[in-house]
Amino acid sequence: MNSVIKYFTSIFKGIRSLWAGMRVTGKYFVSPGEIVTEQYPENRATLKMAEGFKGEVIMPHDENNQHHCTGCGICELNCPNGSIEIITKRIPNEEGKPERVIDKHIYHLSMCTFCELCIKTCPSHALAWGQDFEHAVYDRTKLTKVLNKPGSTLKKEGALL
Amino acid sequence: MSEEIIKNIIVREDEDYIVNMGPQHPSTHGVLRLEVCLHGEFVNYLIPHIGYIHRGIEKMSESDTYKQIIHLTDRMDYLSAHMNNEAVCLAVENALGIEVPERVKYIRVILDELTRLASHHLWWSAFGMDLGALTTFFYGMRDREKVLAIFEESFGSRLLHSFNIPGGLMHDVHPNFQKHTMEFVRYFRKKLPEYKQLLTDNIIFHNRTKGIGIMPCETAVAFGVTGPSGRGSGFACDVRKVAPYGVYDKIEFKEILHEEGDSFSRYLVRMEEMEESLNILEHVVDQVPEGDYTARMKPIIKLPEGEYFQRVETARGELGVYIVSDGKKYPYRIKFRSPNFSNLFVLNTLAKGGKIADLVAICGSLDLVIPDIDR
Amino acid sequence: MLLEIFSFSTLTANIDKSLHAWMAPWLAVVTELVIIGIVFLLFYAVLGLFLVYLERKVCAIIQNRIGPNRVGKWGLLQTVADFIKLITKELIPIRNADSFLFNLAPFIVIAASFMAMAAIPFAKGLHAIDLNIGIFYIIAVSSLGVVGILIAGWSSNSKYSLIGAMRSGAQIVSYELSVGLSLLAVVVFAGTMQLSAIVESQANGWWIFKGHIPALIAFIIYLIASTAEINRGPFDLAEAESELTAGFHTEYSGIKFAFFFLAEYINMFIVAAIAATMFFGGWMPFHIGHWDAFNRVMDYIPSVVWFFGKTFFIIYLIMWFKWTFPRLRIDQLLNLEWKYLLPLSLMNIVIIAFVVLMGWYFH
Amino acid sequence: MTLNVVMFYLLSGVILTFSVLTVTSRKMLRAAVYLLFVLVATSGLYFLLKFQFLAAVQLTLYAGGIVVLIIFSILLTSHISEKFKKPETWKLWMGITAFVLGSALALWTLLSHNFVKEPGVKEIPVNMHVIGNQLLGVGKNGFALPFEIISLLLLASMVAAIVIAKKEKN
Repeated sequence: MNSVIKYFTSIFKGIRSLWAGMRVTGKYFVSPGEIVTEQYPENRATLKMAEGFKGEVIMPHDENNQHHCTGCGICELNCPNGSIEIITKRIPNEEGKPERVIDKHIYHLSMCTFCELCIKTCPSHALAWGQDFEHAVYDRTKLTKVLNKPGSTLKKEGALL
Repeated sequence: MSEEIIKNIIVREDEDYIVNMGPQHPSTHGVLRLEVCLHGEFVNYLIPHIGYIHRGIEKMSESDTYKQIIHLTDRMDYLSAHMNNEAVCLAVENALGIEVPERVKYIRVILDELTRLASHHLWWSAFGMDLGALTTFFYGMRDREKVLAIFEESFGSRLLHSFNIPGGLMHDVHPNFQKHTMEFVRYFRKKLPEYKQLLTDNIIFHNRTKGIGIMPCETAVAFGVTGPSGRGSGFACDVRKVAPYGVYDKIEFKEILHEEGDSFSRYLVRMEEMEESLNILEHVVDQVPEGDYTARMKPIIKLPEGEYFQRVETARGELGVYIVSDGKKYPYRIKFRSPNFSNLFVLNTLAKGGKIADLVAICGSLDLVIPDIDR
Repeated sequence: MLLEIFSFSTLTANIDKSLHAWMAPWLAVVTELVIIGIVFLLFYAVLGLFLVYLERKVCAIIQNRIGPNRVGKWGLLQTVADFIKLITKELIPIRNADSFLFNLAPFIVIAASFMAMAAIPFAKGLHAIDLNIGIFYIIAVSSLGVVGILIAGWSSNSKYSLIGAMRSGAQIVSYELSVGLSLLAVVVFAGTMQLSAIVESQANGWWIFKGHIPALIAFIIYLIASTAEINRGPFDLAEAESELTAGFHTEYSGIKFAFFFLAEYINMFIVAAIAATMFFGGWMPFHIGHWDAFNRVMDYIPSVVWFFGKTFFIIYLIMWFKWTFPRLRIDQLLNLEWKYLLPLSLMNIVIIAFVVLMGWYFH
Repeated sequence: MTLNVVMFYLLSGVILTFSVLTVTSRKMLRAAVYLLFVLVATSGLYFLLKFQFLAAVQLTLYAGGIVVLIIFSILLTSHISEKFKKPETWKLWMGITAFVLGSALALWTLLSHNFVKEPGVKEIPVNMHVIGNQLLGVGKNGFALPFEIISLLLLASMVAAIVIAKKEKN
């Protein structure tokens, strides 16, 4: 007799536990307001990445097309993957002496692991995080970027950007 | 004693019915290959074949500075990225004898627990999916998203946020960090009962996990199974308790232990750990002191000659970092004792004699992250 | 009384008459057969596509997602796009597979579901063949589908497929008993196996209400057992993706895979349609005893709406199961059948026989 | 020629073709599938005769039950690469002799029988009450005794199967 009671109670317990689970899913079925999906390309206008989002490394330029990069090469040294290459050139300054300035700050986005060491260690705070995250391209050479804009010059003094 | 437990001789025969689970298989959660010998539905033996995503992190670390190692340790157990980083940071800090600011210690603890929660969310999702309850996956991911949003706001990335650096943090956390963490704690306290109704109390789930893959405490000790998997067998191995680091010695929290050692008790340990993490978070969030986010460090860190070891509790168990330094700016040798490596090799002992479906349940309950095995 | 305005029998009779008017009798019969075949094929395809869409939407909402929403309004054309993709995909030949059986298997599965579909009464007067052993016929032909699954698993020459097929065989052979016994409950109540007669017998109330507790038990057992019989979650062991990747159809691709996929969904419809017909009165509107005014109001809703409404309600139940529960293990699956469902349904049959004998049901 | 006659010849053709294929196929599972076709076509013949109950029984028992079991046991025991060996010559000749003798006997019986031409096939409605009463009846046309004997036989064979399976394990 005992085992018979046990048999039937086990059935009812089982059904009750199953019903508890079905209540959870059923609740979500009747409340479509809980939907959390983000419809990505459509919500581009409203999609705002968090400030400091690590999209890519950029070099901020001001309105006079000037940046802070002195071409010291510390970021290149600190990068663990070799995704930064600094090419410098020597041009004469006002006094006529040749001075080393940045020619090309090459950044290989394809190799970057977003560790933030270049930005962190830059003594003149010339680098920053860009918010752009749509990096997909058809040709991988397009992922190699030159961070300083053509014709840009070094901003000698002034507040940080 | 333990040698006897570990010893398992596998005799391969020609007529064995071998099924290769993996390297691409839904239930191995990554590129792990299990060579499973079946007898009907039963598993005779299984041999794990690892190394499909070996990236040589230990070797690469030998040519990286201590700051640069951080971005590699992120990628070992990517679900406990923060704890992995912390292990290296603590090792370096202890070697240099640096005292990090209190604020850093507290924030590290908060991040530890948030990462643990995110990791357990993913484990819960995937475990349910392994057992065929596909909806759990989306509920777990939904809640994990909230943690990742907190990460993204403060560190700029969601998964691999190389945020710890030797000496402190990369930069200060977002002003809303504490507020959003508390919001998440309140939110998740409401969702946790649903987890219980949906899976924990489910009769089918009980049948699938109770008494499956029983790992006695001796086996856990012999194989070095740590973390929630070990604590499910009653092996008190929580590094946060055994060898506290950060401010864990100042916080009151329970070490979750279950004695049964089956898949269900491993499951329960993780579920209760989630609750305990919420308790810790509630306790700690308001106590974060103001102050500096990093100690003063030299630009180039050189460890004095010697050997250094530091262990931390990741979401999956005990991670040990062993650094040999010859006084240069690169480590001479660095070795990681990764929890998943030990946790994987108990699989044959547990799954032997069970069914294929049990193998999947056991594999899920051990919560393996394959990149951590291969490193 | 049922209103005649919604009956399909006048329409079919008119078509029959006009065909016979300008054709030889045998040609008329052949033409009718062709028309019925085309109608069924179209229905089959549209239904299959719609059910796949429905499943994806239902599970999406349960899982806090939106589901398909890109192709067409609300993603309605998503499954059409999927279908086009599937028929243009390469059919991968498997080395060392028994190609004859490998290619035959999807057709057996789909033919079985086709044959079962033929005997379902969709609405008043919309009934392809009204066999006087209707329900028995459906059980008989739907049991043929398992042959397709078995030979699909064996002929693929893949270990995952073979294990999936063996599981499926054990599962279907054992759950057929419970399905049969729970349907027998209604047969005992109605005293006939003819589907049209069973539907008519529910004109004053559906069996699930008239037969109260025993009918409810039979319905629950039928729901569980038939879910297992069509290999759906939580009984989808034959294709348990976390264990066997895709079970018996691991090696299939393109349109052959689509056949299995389609047959699975059509089987779900058939199972739900049978449940609706047997327990919920099929196309019979909701009637209560002798409340004639109420019954007349109910009659204004067309019978097709009633039939599909009930069927989709049961389909929703089956989907709700699938997206809530974890999967059973093979031995637990057999335990459930042999230790729980079968004894319970046997007991239930005895109780029902007693209830019918004593007249303790509403009639 | 009415449609029924066309259907009859079609089904008979299917039965004959697949019967031959069943015994000549050298792959075991293929033979089983051919057998399935034969059985399904046979039930088609019953449907043609409007013996619907019998047809459904044929489908359930033979096609759905027995063939599934046969296929199931083939799945468990044989591998896809296995093939039957070609029969030896003397066996082949013995088989052919048996076939000729058997079909001669069947033909002789058929031809010597005096068939009565019926005007048409009437559908016999299946009455559930009659079926139920007959299955459990003990009087004339009652099936209670055969039913019980068959179940005993099945029980015996089941026990035997279990014993055989147990032995192999030890």
